[in-house]
Amino acid sequence: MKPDLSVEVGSLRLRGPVLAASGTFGYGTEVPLLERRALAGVVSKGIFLRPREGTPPPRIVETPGGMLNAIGLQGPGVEVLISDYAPKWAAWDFPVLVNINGESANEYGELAARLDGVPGVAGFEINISCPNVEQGGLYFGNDPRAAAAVTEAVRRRTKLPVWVKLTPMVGDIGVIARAVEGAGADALCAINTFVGMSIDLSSYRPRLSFRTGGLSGPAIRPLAVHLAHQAARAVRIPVIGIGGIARAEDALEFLVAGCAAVQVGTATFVNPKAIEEVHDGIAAHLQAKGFGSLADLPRYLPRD
Amino acid sequence: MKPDLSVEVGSLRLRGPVLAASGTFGYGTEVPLLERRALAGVVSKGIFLRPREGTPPPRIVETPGGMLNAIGLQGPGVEVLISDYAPKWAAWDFPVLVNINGESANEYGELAARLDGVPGVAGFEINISCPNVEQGGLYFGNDPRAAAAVTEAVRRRTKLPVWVKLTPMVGDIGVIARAVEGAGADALCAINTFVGMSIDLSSYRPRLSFRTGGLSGPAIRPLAVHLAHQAARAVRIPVIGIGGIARAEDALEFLVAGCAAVQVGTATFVNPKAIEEVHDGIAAHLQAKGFGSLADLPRYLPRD
Amino acid sequence: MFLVDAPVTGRRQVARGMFVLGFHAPEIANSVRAGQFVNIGWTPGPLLRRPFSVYRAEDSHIEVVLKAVGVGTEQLLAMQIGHRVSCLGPLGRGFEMTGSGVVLVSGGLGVAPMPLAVRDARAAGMEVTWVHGARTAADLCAEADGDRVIWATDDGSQGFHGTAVVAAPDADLVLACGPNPMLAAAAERWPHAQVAVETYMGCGTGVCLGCAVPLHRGGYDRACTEGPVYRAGDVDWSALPSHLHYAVGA
Amino acid sequence: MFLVDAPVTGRRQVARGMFVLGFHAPEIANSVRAGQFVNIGWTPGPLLRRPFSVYRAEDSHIEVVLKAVGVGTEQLLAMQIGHRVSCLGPLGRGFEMTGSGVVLVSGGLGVAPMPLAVRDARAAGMEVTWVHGARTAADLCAEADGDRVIWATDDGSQGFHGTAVVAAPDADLVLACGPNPMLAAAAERWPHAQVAVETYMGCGTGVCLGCAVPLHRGGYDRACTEGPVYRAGDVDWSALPSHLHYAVGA
Ligand SMILES: Cc1cc2nc3c(=O)[nH]c(=O)nc-3n(C[C@H](O)[C@H](O)[C@H](O)COP(=O)(O)OP(=O)(O)OC[C@H]3O[C@@H](n4cnc5c(N)ncnc54)[C@H](O)[C@@H]3O)c2cc1C
Ligand SMILES: Cc1cc2nc3c(=O)[nH]c(=O)nc-3n(C[C@H](O)[C@H](O)[C@H](O)COP(=O)(O)OP(=O)(O)OC[C@H]3O[C@@H](n4cnc5c(N)ncnc54)[C@H](O)[C@@H]3O)c2cc1C
Ligand SMILES: Cc1cc2nc3c(=O)[nH]c(=O)nc-3n(C[C@H](O)[C@H](O)[C@H](O)COP(=O)(O)O)c2cc1C
Ligand SMILES: Cc1cc2nc3c(=O)[nH]c(=O)nc-3n(C[C@H](O)[C@H](O)[C@H](O)COP(=O)(O)O)c2cc1C
Ligand code: FES
Ligand code: FES
Repeated sequence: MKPDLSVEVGSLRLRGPVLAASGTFGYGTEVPLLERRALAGVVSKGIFLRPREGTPPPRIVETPGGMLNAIGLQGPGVEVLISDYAPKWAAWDFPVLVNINGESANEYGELAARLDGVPGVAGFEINISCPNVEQGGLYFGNDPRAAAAVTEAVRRRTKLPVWVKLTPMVGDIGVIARAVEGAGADALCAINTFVGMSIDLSSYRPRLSFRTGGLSGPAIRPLAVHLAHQAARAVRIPVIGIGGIARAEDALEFLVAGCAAVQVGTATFVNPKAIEEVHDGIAAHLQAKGFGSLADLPRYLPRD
Repeated sequence: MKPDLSVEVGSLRLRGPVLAASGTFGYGTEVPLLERRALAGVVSKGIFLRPREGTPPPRIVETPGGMLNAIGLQGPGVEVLISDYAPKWAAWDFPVLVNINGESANEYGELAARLDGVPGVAGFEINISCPNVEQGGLYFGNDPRAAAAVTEAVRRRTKLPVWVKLTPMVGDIGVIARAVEGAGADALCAINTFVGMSIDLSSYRPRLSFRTGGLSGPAIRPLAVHLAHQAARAVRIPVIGIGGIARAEDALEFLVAGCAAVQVGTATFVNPKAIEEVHDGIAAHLQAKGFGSLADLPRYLPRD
Repeated sequence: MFLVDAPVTGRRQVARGMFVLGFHAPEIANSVRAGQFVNIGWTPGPLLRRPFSVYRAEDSHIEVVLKAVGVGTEQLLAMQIGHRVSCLGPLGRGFEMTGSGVVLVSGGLGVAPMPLAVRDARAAGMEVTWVHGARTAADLCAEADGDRVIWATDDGSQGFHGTAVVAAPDADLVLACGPNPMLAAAAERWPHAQVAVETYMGCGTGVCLGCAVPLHRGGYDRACTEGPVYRAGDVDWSALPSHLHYAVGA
Repeated sequence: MFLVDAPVTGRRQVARGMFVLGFHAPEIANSVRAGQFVNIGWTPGPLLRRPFSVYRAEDSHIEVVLKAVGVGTEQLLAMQIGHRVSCLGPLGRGFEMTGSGVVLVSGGLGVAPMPLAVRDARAAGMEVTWVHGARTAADLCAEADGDRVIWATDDGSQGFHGTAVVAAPDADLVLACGPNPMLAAAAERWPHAQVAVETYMGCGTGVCLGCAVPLHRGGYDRACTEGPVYRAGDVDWSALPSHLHYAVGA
């Protein structure tokens, strides 16, 4: 008997617990080798209302067990997303959520309104690691009021699922988690990349043209498990774990730590079949332990 | 001509830029293989006023490119430090700073007062990643007022150099850095470990008995370089870079990013000669580039 | 695109510090075109795969040419016969062969895509001139080939005293590969040349946007998908990092 | 303590899945005592070194015995002859040999320190009884040795039907090694036995305090420095993780 791997994330029923993370799977049309049966859903590359060129190269640097990226949210803007990609998504048998970005709460709201009802758009993942121009270049993600304001602005404009993707660059992730839960988020995604820097010793300047970049990959996994766990302890809505997942065991750590589902990012670059292998490995683990469904997996989630 | 590697950190003149990090070099008496000429100084294992047993095993877990530790600041207490270790330090040709810990600002102050004037104690490194019992289990390190209060409490009780070791688990390290600079710190050490978690899939519980641990090692280096750089941009006092340094190139990244010196931690476990190799490699780099002294190394430290 | 578990089948030296590695990778060998690349990963090894142009493809084997310039290339060159790597490819768009003759211009490790270019050009009935330059005679790849071969060295120790770009004759179709500054020079002389560009890569498959190539028309293309072969005049060379290693010894 | 760049010199199988690896490490071979260990690291490989008891030491060679239980042991067992590792040792305090006879009690991979114990006991003129237990006959290490050898298997497929601890005779000096639960059982029967304990280790040299062994008198000792050999009755076995791999197959 194959174990039942389906999960419910708010009102969204997913056929499995493994999604593709934003920015690591393009618009879902690029990666050809993956067996899509294992894919529970895709979060699209982050999009703004308007097209964005992104940052000059170099945009990535390898680091021990990880990589820094500074892509600068390059993208074609919402209209091209609607005309070129959403129609394809509408034909797929798994949901595509759009990772939305803005420089003000209002921009996030407008983006959600424009995409609401577009066939193929199954929901939103709010990226609050974007520079908050309203508040002078801080991040929405490390101010509970700003994070809540963005969430509300989106919530008001759509009935679709609204997920909020948290940044790890905070003193206490629980505070932000509760703030966006209160503002109407259906689920939390934890976590986005950590800010890092790498210096080139021939030019004595940062290797990335943007100076800093976001660290992803196995290096951050223990930090991500902890933050996802802290978020899950802080709220009642589901938490989707992200950060350094490359194998089923990694995903299971997040699930046991209290996550409802996971996203796989950087591992896809290394292994185009990573999502499939994670999915199948979770099934194998459940089967080996005699669990009939993912719901039977023991969770470690003390609520103290 | 050998380049001049000596540095000044506040009033303390060091014969080189590479120190041993707290908790990774014991009390300086244990590691036999290192050629000590390369050692600019040692920061002792963290100490409290009273002896502490530490946490039950398992205390460490390996992670990709890093390790989690939860030692629980095991130590003999300040009186044994004074009777058993300080006398040895007094005979060495490099300074030993004591990493001090407490559960209240007052405890830190008392510890400094007790150690002030003890031969062999060259200064203090305040560890503000300790649970702040006064404020209900938060950390001193992520509250600028608490961090400043601890710094002041120590500053008032000693004329010896006072370094403050910052935690990375903050929203904005610059705020804490400025707060402790204002409170009289002579230098900042950036950074201590990141909090992480790892789950054991046979017991479905955390692998560490303490549940969470501090992540160190190469995995965190890009994050540490960024945080040390941010701290260096925020203050005028010297910053000592820490986090994932294993080779001279790693140390040079911190130095270029604005640090006056560095500490090597986890790498010592892997390679008992790490400090020596880092020191010699920095010298070789300066020589290859034709720099007569470390002061000639270009720095990347925009103060915008 | 195939994901092949490929054992190392051979290794030979072709210039000072420059080696050719062979791999058993039938699906890739059968489908690769000149200018395309493979992305190679292995465990234990670095996190990211490493991109290499396919140097040759015969029967079920492919070859790549490389020097040890960092952790990844060092580990690859230390591998023994039989050691397995994961080989993803063929990736990217290769050269387009049109016309009756072609001039190949390669600097240093820029030889990499050229043997396949010779093969594809010959299959298209074209006449091939290959101009190969390097720092000194010892750095020239011994395997340059074609109806006509022109050597160039920076120090004049063999052939033309100067760069391959200066040594090359004009032609309708010019294909070039080498350090980015050399390609920038090629772009000046032959805006229509097809050049194989190098960038840092995250995925090699078009999803990460890490491999941005700045274009004169504004914006960026993906070297792994729209490239790595570009019309030389389309690339904004000044905005491309010029220090990448592919170039070493050119 | 020495830091030796040690090439793999040999490999042989001694039980189902259990292998002995040899290394050229003269300084360590000349100074190691029974119960001491080496901490082995290599690149590319995991970050931390891996601790292994020294199994044998002869001339300039040392041997360790292991099974593949994780990334590190898998990589070690996949190494070819000549591959170099970094070997730090000898580390820790070994067994103390006193009296006229000794009983060695080993479960599964707990054979590891015993061949050296036989050597040291014989050098001290002692009579040696070695009781070796494992799950089944196939899991018994073929190289158990001594004036008297007693076999024990959980399934009774060879020798005594039961554990090595139960199969062993009493003696003034008992040295035991195996899974922590087996050592706990040994401690019940022989509080004075000397047992080699396993813990996760950060450094192996006494600086990290990662290898804490809980003691009945309160507090913790460092397995790498005060241990790994302890008086069985001194250890608070209930507070020591019982699932470590060293034990696999016991
Ligand atoms: C399409 C393409 C084809 C290539 N073909 C060849 C070839 O045929 N032969 C050859 O020798 N080299 C080729 N290169 C360059 C080769 O990929 C790099 O030399 C190699 O990645 C260096 O890896 P390393 O670990 O040794 O160096 P490190 O400097 O340790 O690598 C660190 C990181 O930087 C990246 N990197 C370093 N140098 C380069 C570079 N020059 N280009 C792209 N990424 C780099 C690595 O991929 C890695 O992510 C090609 C690059 C590209 C993009
Ligand atoms: C003093 C001492 C002597 C030992 N002697 C032997 C021996 O002779 N033969 C042998 O096969 N094994 C021995 N072990 C156990 C051996 O060190 C582990 O099996 C090995 O570290 C596992 O590494 P891995 O990468 O394969 O496993 P992984 O599980 O992938 O390792 C992950 C981490 O856990 C640690 N770890 C995992 N299992 C153990 C364990 N049982 N004990 C300590 N740390 C562990 C690793 O060192 C590493 O840090 C000894 C351990 C100690 C402390
Ligand atoms: C190249 C790259 C681009 C990314 N782009 C986005 C993005 O557009 N929006 C977003 O919310 N996260 C983005 N991320 C973050 C990932 O979705 C994910 O949160 C992070 O990489 C950690 O997961 P991983 O370790 O599995 O990669 C990006 C990550 C990478 C590596
Ligand atoms: C086992 C261990 C024990 C540590 N103990 C202390 C300590 O007592 N006090 C302290 O301030 N930092 C302590 N640290 C943190 C280190 O000093 C250092 O800040 C951190 O490990 C990052 O550097 P690294 O990556 O070079 O190890 C400890 C780290 C480790 C790994
Ligand atoms: S390398 Fe990822 S898009 Fe080109
Ligand atoms: S392993 Fe570090 S003190 Fe024992």
